Amino acid sequence: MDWAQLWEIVSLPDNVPIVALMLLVPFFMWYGLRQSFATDRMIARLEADSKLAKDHHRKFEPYRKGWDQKVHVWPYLLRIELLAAVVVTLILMVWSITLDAPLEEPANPNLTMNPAKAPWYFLGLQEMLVYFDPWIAGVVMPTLIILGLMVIPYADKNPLGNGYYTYKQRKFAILAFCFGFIVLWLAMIFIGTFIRGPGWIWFWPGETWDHHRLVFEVNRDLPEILGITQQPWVGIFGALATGLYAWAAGWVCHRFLVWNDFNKEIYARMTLTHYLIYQFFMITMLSLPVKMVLRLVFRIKYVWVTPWFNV
Amino acid sequence: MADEKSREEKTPVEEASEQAEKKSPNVIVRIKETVLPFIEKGKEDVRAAQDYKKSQVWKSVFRHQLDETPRNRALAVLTNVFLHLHPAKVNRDAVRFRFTWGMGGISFYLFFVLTITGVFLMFYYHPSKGQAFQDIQFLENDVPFGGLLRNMHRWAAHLMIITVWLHMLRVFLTGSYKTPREFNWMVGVILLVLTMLLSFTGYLLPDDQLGFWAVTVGTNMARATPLLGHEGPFGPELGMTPFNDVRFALLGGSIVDANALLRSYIWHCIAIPLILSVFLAVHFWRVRKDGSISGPSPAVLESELKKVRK
Amino acid sequence: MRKFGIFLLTIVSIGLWVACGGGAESEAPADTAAPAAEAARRVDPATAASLQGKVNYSGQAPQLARLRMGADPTCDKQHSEPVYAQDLLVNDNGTLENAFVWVKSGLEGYAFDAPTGQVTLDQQGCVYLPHVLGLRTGQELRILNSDPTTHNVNPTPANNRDWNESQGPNAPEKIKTFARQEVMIPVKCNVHPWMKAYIGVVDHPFFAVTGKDGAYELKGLPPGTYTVEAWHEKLGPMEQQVTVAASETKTVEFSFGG
Amino acid sequence: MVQRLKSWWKSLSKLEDQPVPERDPIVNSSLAIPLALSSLLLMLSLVWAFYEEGWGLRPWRVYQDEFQELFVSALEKKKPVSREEEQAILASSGYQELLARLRQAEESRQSDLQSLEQQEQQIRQRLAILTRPFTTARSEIQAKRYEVETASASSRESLARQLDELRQRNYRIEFPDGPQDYTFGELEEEFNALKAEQGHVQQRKVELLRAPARLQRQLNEYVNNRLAGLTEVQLDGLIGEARGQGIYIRQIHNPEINLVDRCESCHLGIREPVTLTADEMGGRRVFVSHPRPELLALHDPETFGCSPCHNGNGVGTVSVTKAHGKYKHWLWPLFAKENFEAGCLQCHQNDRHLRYADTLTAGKDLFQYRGCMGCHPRDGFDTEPRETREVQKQITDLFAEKQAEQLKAERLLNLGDRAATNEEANQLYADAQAVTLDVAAIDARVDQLRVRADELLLEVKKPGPNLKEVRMKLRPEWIPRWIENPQAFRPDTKMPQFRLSPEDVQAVSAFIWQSGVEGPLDRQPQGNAERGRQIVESRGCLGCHSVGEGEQQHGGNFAANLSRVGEKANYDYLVRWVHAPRRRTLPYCPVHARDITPEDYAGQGLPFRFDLEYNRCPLGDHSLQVQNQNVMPSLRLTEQEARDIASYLMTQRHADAQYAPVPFIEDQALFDRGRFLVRHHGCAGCHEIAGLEDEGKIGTDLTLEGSKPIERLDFALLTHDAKKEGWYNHKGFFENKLRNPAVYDQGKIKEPLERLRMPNFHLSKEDIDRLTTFLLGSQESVVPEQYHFNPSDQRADVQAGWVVVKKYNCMGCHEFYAGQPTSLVDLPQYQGDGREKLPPNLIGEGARVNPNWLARFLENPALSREDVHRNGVRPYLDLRMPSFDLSAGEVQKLVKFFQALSRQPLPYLPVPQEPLTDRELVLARGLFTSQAAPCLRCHATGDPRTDQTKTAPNFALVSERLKPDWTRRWIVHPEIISPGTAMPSGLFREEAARWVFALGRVPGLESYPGDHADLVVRYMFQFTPQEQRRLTGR
Repeated sequence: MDWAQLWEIVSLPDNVPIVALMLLVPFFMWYGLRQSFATDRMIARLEADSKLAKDHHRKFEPYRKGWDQKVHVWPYLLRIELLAAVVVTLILMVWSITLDAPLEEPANPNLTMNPAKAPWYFLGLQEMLVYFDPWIAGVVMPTLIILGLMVIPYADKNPLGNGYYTYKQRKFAILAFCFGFIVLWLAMIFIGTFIRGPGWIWFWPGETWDHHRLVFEVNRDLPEILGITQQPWVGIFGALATGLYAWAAGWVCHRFLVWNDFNKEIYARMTLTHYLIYQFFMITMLSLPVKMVLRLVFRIKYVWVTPWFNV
Repeated sequence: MADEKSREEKTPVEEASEQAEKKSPNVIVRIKETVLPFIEKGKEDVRAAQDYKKSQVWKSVFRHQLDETPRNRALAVLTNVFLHLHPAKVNRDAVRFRFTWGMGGISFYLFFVLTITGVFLMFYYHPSKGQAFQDIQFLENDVPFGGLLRNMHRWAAHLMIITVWLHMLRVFLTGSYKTPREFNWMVGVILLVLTMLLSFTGYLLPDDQLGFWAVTVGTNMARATPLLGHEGPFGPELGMTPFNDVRFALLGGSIVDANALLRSYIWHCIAIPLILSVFLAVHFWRVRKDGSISGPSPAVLESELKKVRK
Repeated sequence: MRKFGIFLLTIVSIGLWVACGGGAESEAPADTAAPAAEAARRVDPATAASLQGKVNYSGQAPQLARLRMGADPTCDKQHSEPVYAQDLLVNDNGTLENAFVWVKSGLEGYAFDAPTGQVTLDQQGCVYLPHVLGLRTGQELRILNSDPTTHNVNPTPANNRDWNESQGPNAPEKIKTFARQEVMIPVKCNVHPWMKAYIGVVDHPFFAVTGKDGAYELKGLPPGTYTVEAWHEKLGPMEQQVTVAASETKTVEFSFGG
Repeated sequence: MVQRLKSWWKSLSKLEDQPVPERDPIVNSSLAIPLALSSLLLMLSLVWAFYEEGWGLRPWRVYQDEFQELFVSALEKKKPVSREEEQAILASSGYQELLARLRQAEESRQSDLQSLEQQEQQIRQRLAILTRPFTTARSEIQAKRYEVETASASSRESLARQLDELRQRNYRIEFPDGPQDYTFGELEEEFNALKAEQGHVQQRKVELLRAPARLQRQLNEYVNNRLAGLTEVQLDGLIGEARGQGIYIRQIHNPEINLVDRCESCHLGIREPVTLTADEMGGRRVFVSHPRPELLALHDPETFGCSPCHNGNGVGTVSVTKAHGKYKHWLWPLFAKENFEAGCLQCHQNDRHLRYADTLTAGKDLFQYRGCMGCHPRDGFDTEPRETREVQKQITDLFAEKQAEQLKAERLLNLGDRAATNEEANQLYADAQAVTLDVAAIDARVDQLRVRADELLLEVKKPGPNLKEVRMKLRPEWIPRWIENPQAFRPDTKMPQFRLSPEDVQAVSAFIWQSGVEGPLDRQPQGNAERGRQIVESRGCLGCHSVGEGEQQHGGNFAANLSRVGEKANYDYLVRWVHAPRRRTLPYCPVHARDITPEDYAGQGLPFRFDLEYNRCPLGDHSLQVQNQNVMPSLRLTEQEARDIASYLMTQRHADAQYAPVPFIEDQALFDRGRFLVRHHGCAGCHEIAGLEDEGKIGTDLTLEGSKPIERLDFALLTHDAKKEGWYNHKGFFENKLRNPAVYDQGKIKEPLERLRMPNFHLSKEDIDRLTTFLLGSQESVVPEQYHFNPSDQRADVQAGWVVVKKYNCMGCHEFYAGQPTSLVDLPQYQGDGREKLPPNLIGEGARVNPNWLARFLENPALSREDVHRNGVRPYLDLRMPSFDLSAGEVQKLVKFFQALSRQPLPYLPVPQEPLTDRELVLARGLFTSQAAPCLRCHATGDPRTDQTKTAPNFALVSERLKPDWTRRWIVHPEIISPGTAMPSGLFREEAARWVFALGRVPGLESYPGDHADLVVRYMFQFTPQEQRRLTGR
């Protein structure tokens, strides 16, 4: 266990935000979900007895008749905003005084940094380069991520859980989102920052980042493994394989979509477009972990090899 | 006290008259005639000064009283250019940190901080090779609070990215992107992207190894843009070379160099902030128009979900 | 990284900012107070002891080389009988002449009155008189040339200024001093290669040159333990440890082997 | 406890179950406390920020405070000392005398001065009264004149009239001695007159005061010149200054080299005019003054700053670490104490020897002498082979060019023949002629290059001996022992220990042995070992070689220690070697790239003879390598002496030394393997080896090693230890590599041939520091070209000369600058009287000797072709100036070098000496022979009977060897030209601006009006053999 190394990475000024992120995200997940569950419990009670449901103010926060539904922004909101501003400033001050922003050697194109890493918030993409060709990882994926985020409101036809924390009413949406945001995006960033050392080799935390380390990895293409080496067969096979995956993933996603009656209910509200958009993004999203497994576990580089592009 | 004042006012007049008696009478009369009106006016001012709140100046500045009436509270927000982003009243539980996490607000505040620190930094920075690096050193060693300024700018930038992400997380968890807020969610996503770009373009400016290679790595991906990158699928087929593809457009050259520095400087300091603030305005405006922040709104029960008719 | 540590701690406890105040402290200047040099001791005549003794020579008195002054007739003329080298003069009582005895160590920290009077080194008949002489640092050495020929006085010290000046017949005397202790400084004359003299420069008054009786005496020594050295140009130096009590008179014999 | 935790967790998780408070929490709860608290903290953080700004990040403020106190107190301590000194000087007679003269001068002028001042006073008064009315009048008139000039014709004369009126108007001036009337004209005159008079008076005053002023200046100079430090007043001035100093960043800025150095913001003492030691400054090394002020005098900090020499981050001020650049991301960290001379190389790349930089120079010496340059290319080292290649190339190029030119000329001539008109024809012929002239020029150039090429054959040297001769020179069984571990046999040898397995050692030995050449070697009778020892001790061998082992070891370390030669060498060869060290068995032909054998000569019907004269290859018209490529010179010993020395050396052995038989050495099978290994390990870099004469260097070029990116230095598996232990930097890399060249193979699994090849030199700590310094300094310079020390004047000759001096280790015997150590000076036989037996020191040699003579002397130190077993100049010395067989080029370099060192112009044109009149001749002779004048006592006269006892050169040499001006200075003041010389001073004394013989009377000389010193000099320079005979009465 090379503590010095670990410290070196963790204490890298630019990595501090990630460390913070690793603490903040779990906290806020819990912070939010805890309210969701509270609401869910309340909803359960209300579902159970309709009488209560009639005159309940429908929030888990304590409430008595006669308390006003709305409060003045001044001072009740502004004071909090003020507090927030002060606290943030305080944090920034302390942070800035105690920790210097990095300034390394003058830029030198002839001297490659090893590892050369993108800013931490893009490390997810850089890590993705391991699993996909640049054109996917660097261009297609980011675009899709943005688009995917944008279409969420339209793809999600669930009318419930609008404006209040709830888990039960939006299980699927929340799970999917957390999967994308935490498991894929953040985890990738984490790997890219703390796991990937010189030569973008996989170092477990606490392993020494040795510039001379060599690892033996043959990454072969799926067709190769199956003994298909001739174009166009390789291409065709790849297309089939990919198609197969798409079908399988689609099927899984569909099962999720019609998990229970409630989900069916929502499914019923979807038009074909909705459905296709939903499927498209779900399949693409799932492709990442699948490819990761193929790459990391089965050492498979490409599934689909064509003269123009590889997947 | 008013009459006391007036007495004071008088005395000089009396003296004057006494002296006048020794000379010619008409002089006294003239003095009285001239002086007294002024005294009257003086009295008026004093009276006015006694209840200043009725004065024209005061009224022109303050539109409402300060005492704790609901009306005033509402006015306090509505009549204030900075606060009028807010509605007069909000959902009682929306003021709970527990619900909002305050991340949106904090992100905005950070943007504000970044703008200010950024402007100061611009005073000391030249976006040219070599000079840039020296300027950073200059900041650290010479400029009063220069180091603090730079650190704050950088850390605020990082922090902003985090808060923006958390903001998104919160909005998602509360399902606040749902009708009628779909569009605002989209704006939000754009803001998110812009924030990251803003931070990314800033990364190169110190012109040190860290930034240089980060940007190199970052922009190298652009090579592989399908169709538009000279290494991307169908790029070469479309006649893409390192000197005319999308990466060249980003860097203003085939390598990260002086031009790249200048470009990222312009993007970082002018273009992106402008775009971002436009979207920011839209974002806030929409928040208001879509009925303030989304909740916490009363939970809806499954049972109340009306069936879609087939 | 120091700062970063502080950062983490700061998050833990705000109170720490005080400690941080010490963050940029520079190491305090080292204690400048140098120990005051204790005043130099002076010799108390009341308790003054003295050393005496002989410098003996156990070997045979050697046949001394004859000095051939043919190169400079004026030298030859001055001598009726042959002149011999003085590099090993043994007296009849088996003692050595021209041995230089001095207190080599043990007097550190004593202060002595400035030297007075001059010591004379004469050049007569192309020979230095005396052949060996003692001198205190800073004491004036008076150099005469009583020869009708030109000499040059060329001391070759190891630790003193070196000079080499010619001195014509009946030229004015030279007054020289040596600033640093050195035993011995050879003096020679390049014009007359056979001319040799040795000057012992000592920074205290306790030295002596043995004469025809081969005896020496060092008076007025403060009580203490000393290293006494006897030096001879051919036989080299010889040391002895000696301790003298207050106003004691001790005898220290040196004996060089043949 | 657990209960409490449970309930707490419940309250966290089960939000809705909390009891509903009576009053609305949102409206009634208060944020006052958190707000107050956080704002308080914010305030605190602000305070903190201010602290950091004021002190935390501005440590120099603290330093400056501290410095002020320490500095002032230090100066206060100095005051009494300088006061005493000053008092002494003020008391001195010289000062008093000056003072008296000053006083006297002042008094004598007192009265005149007063009268002058009165005059001036009056004039000033009158002027004061006069000036105002005059100027008003003048301006009025001028204004009016302008009007007139610009007026229209009509109004002109009226205006003109007014002008005249003005001119005529009467001005009444009220002087104290009654009023006076003037017209403007008169007024003007009066005014100018007064002005003139005033100037005149002042002028007189100045003249009057000139003399006293000069005396005053002399007085001040008198004090300043004699005072070691500063006067008390000056000290007080400094103190006042220091007290008045504000706290601010001290900065040196030189835009030319874009330099910004704030070093002096903390190192405040550096440039103070007093020396500040750490103790004086309370033990704070920060505040000491620069230890080498003379260096600062040479390199004005205002121009050069600090960081170009010392490295570090000159801009940094926020912390010591940052400023010294001792952090990961600063590429040029401050040089460590033991390496700081590395900075000199920034500008002094070309100085083989650099004053004030002993460590660095020693590093360069090591790089050359230990044979680093055998494997590693480095600018300025082992340049000869490269130059040889260049010369050859140029020659071939010129040939090509020549042919082209000739063709061109031909073409032009033909064109001329066929030209239409005569004009054209002649033009073309003229052009043709011009071209042929170029051809001639080319020929000249080629000839020069050919000469140079031959010179280079002489100049090329190898650090190690010629291995072609092993068969004749060595005992075979000694070879493997030696190769296996040279240091074991000879601890301080320059031969390093290679990483060879026992088998490898056998193979290498076999190859070396078998590749050796055979040749005629005549049997030598035994010599007298004891005499040999004496010769070795006295003849100068010890200038380079050392003898004896351990404690007994004494002599120079430039060449091998001779203590165990007996165990390795073959006597017959040794004799030859000692007698003629450069003698080869077979000449080597660079063109045929092989040794030329007697057969080759026989084949051409030529005698088998080769030396510096007979150096043409029998197989073609080109030069041969006729000498061994080693620097060992010939001491011009007789055969017998050579035998004696050899016999002595053969006795130098360990009695118990055992050598196993080496059957393998003749084993043909090992040859190829051995050859391969020898090439692999680059032995040919230092040794001449048959068949490997043209091997290149196998090491990396070290010219810019110091500025290689740290990432490019391969710490291999030690990288992380290096980082942890803090030596992950150039210094660390070099030091470790030098300490153990194999270090970076540690833990690595490598094939024998993949392993690092650098052999182990077993360097001492000091040597490692020296080499490290040299390597660290070998950087790309950060300062621009014009700052580098590449002088175009004589100083360039000095640079070039040092290379030669170092190459042949002249400094082993001679002193080139005051205080330079030589190998001989400490030897027992040169103490006391022995000092006169030392070789002459060469300080000021250039001023002393005639360069043309010097050149001849260097070529042949015996100054004679016949009688060579002697010193040309100082026959009385046992030590002998050896013959180095220098190339003409090297001789030239040396001569220029000496001339340049003493700033003597070249070429040297001696000043003709005015011939002596008969009277003068008589006088001079009288002086020389007089009893009082000791000249002939010491100086040789060419009379073998007496010369052995003499201790100074022969006068017969003077006229061609010396320079008159120097000779005069010498006889007048030998002690200042060469301190400690046997030449006595005080021969002449100054008397009324001429030098007079000081030692007693010489008949007739008193009446001689001329300068005696001059007389003597002229006499010496017209000294003839007859004259000499006459003097010595033969």
